[in-house]
Amino acid sequence: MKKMRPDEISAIIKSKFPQVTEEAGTNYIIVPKESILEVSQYIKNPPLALDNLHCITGIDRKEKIEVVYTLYSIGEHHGVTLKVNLTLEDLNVASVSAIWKSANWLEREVYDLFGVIFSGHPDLRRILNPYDWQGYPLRKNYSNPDFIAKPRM
Amino acid sequence: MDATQTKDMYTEEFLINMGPQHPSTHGVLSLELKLDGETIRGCTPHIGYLHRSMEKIAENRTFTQFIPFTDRLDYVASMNNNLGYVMAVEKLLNLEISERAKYIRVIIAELNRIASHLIATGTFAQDLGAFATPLFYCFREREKIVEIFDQICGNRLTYNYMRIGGVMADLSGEIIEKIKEFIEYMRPKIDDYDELITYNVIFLARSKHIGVLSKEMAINYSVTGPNLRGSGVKWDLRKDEPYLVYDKLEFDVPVGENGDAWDRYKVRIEEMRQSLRIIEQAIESLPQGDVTVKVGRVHKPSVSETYFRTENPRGELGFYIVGDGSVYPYRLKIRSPSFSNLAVLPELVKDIKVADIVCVLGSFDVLMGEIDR
Amino acid sequence: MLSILTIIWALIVGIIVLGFIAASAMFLIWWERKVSAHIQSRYGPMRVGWHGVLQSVADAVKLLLKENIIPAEADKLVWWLAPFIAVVPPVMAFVVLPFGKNLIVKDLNVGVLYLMALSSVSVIGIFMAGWGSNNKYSLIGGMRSAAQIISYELPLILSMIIVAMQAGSLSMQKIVLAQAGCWNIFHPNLAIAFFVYLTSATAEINRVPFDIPEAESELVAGFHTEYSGMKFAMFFIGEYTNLFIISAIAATLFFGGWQGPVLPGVVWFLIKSYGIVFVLMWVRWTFPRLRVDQLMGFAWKVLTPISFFNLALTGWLLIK
Amino acid sequence: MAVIEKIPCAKIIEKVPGGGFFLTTSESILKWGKESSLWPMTFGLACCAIEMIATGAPRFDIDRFGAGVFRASPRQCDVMVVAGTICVKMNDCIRRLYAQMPEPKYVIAMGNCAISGGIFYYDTYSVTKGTESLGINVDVFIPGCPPRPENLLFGLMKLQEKIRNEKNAAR
Repeated sequence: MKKMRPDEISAIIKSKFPQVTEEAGTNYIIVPKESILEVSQYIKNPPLALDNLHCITGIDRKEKIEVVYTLYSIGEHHGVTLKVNLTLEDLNVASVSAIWKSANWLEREVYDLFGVIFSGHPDLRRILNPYDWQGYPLRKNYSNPDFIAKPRM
Repeated sequence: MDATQTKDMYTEEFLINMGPQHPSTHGVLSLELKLDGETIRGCTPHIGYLHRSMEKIAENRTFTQFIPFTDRLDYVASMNNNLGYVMAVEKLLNLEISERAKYIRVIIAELNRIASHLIATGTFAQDLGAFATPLFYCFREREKIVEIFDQICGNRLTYNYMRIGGVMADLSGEIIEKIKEFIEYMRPKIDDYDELITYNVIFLARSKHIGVLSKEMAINYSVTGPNLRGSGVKWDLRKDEPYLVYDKLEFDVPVGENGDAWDRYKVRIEEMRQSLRIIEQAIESLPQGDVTVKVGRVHKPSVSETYFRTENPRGELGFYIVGDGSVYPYRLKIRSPSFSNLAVLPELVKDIKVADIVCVLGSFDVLMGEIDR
Repeated sequence: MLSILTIIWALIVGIIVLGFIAASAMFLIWWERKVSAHIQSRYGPMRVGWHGVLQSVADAVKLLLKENIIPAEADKLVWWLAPFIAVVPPVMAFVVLPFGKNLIVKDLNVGVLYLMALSSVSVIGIFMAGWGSNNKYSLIGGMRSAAQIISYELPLILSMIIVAMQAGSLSMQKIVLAQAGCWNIFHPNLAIAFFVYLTSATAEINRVPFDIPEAESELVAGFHTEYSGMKFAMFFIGEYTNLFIISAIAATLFFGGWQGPVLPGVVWFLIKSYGIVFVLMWVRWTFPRLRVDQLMGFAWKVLTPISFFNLALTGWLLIK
Repeated sequence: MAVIEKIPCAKIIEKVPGGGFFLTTSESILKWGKESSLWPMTFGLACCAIEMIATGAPRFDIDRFGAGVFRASPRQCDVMVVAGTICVKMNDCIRRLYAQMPEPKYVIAMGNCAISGGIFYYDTYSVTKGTESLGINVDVFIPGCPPRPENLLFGLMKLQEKIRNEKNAAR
């Protein structure tokens, strides 16, 4: 089977879900946070068969937090990247851990480091930091008394 | 509490904490086990005891300054971590490196893969109770590789050898001779392991049909590397999405049949053989030329994002790098293979004996350094 | 007058035996470390004395100095008694070991039976240690040990009975003398009995591949997790004395005891015993460990039927 | 705890002619035992743990110095080799392990991370700045990231030296 290019994949997704957009200059697909579950459900199954949720990343863009889902297909050898933008006021997004089991720990990690709340997650606790940790360390405005910044040249 | 209760006697499950200091948790993993006698009824892993906040550090280091930190992620396969990181940065910078550097990277990465699999083999046998002997044999062989690395870059464990735009130093003729000697030395040793460990009756009894990970579950949990191949999925980034010069080299991708602990172990043993083949071919076709391309000390990528993954000994190591036009990465996410590999553990250890959880964990070959980052 | 002499004689014998036990245990610990080191292509202890012969002495001195921690939640009496109960039975077993023609503390006419009885006692010590420590790992270790030793008792005793049947006596000296012409190991049925004996005896003293009670990679240190200092050393001494005892019994029952040409009997006896000890060490540093259910299955499904069959075979051969 | 306190009736023996000689001899024997049998704890935190195993492995063989008996239970150890980065989540665990060890006990801080936080000193929110900041007294510091096995052996010898020169009141 011919390997699909990212733009072909995003074309398929866009034709199915009109609400998704493409980030300018890249092939990253921006999904509104309400429709992450149905998009996930669709792309997990053939024809796209993206059965491998490789990585979930949070990015603190100061005014918003991006959650990036990196997906690959073992059988079809192609991949796609989804993005969900969350405003700081409402950091809720549906959990995809029922669709891909690997999301369980990956989402816990994003919750731990960024404070994004994945609703519907079976066990949303901190994972890397102690359970009683305060704050979300990878936010850009995070501060901690023990934190010693390296002097920059 | 689901316990069997009669009128005067009752039994109850008890909790036992395995770790963070326990001889077979491979570092500082903590497992909370719910036991019914010897049988495990539930298992909750607690991680983060080695969380050094690498991703926060990365935001305050230049791209070159972060290379030493990648050494300390998966510290038994530092070269492969270096490789994954510098290749991700090169992809971000659209940098093409010289042909010789590519071959050298392949040779070094494969040597380190053997070193890493040796530790995996040794600790697995140790976990099954073959006290120290297989582990020390594996360390004896690993010492040869470490010696070569020591000669190349001056350190035994944290190499910092791969650089953005090439490698730190060229391989001299003497080192290439040493690597060739090592290949000759290593081949019969792997056969020795087959005799000592792989086909040992007790070893087979202990590891066959234990912790069976089905194909579907492996993919769904995003298990990668030898653990995925042990479940029978023929997926190896070096073959399926070749980087460097892997597409020019000939090697097989060993796969397991049942997805049990023994299969995962066996895949590693076979991969060592394949790695030796790769190194041999790479040395034969090593071209002449520079090992670094001229790049500045600081790198300023444009505002862009990239995700790049390489095949590490433990699975697929991915780096998600966001550049904001400055010399520091805006965000650097490390997708470590062991993290996803460990997540599947609670599924596999239900209703098996205490002794088997050690076996399953050992066969997954997780490393806390890259799980906690 | 006679009775005083007897008491003095008994004391001298006791001191000699105890001295031998201490020396033997220390030697075995050092030897095990050297054997394991050489198997693993290392040197092992090198710095104290010639090739580290004094290593066990140094360890003993150090363990004497160590603080003796009693866990707050421990069952104090049980916890205290356990190491003694673990160490006394192997010491008592020396009574019936025939070191030479006349070199035996007391040739009991029920020698074999006495040994069988003693081998069941040490499990109580281990189980007490596991229970008294009030530590979950220790408890699992103690439970495993109890289950294991009770299971392996049966094949062990059956294989010893076969020897007694062959010799027509339970006395250790008579068994040795019965092997004057041909060592027991050269009879096919007794050779089977020997392998059953050695396997079950290895399980009795908790050595690899049957070391599940202390299984380091699973239970940290098993039943002696909470023990420190001299109490821990006592378990160690008990373990290594046991190792010598089972080898010595094997040498007596199957390899003709102290009999052998040229050299004096005691030398032959020690050569044979330490030879078997070496084999056990070799096994220990080569094999992985069995799982608890496999271990029990092996005892009940393989060793016990073989022993019963062997028993019947021996009986048939004797009355034929 | 002074070694000499362990000898029964030390005060009386000292007064007997030749008793002083006896005491010093037995004290040096006890010290010899202590220094030649330092059992480390099986306790690896991070990268340095691999080098610690390598020190036990054939090429370097820490067992030559009598320190090759890696015990997993803290009750049976003499020396805690803190091999690796100490993270905040691990603090209590390390304190507890140290407390569980019986006296006399020693601590070797292996590697920069165990000394001061090392490479993870700056820009991190979850790394403890060294073993001493946990309130554990360290006997030997071995710098390096990670220290080579030879360094660990040297550190062990330094510890032996320290035990040899121990004044009675020191410990």
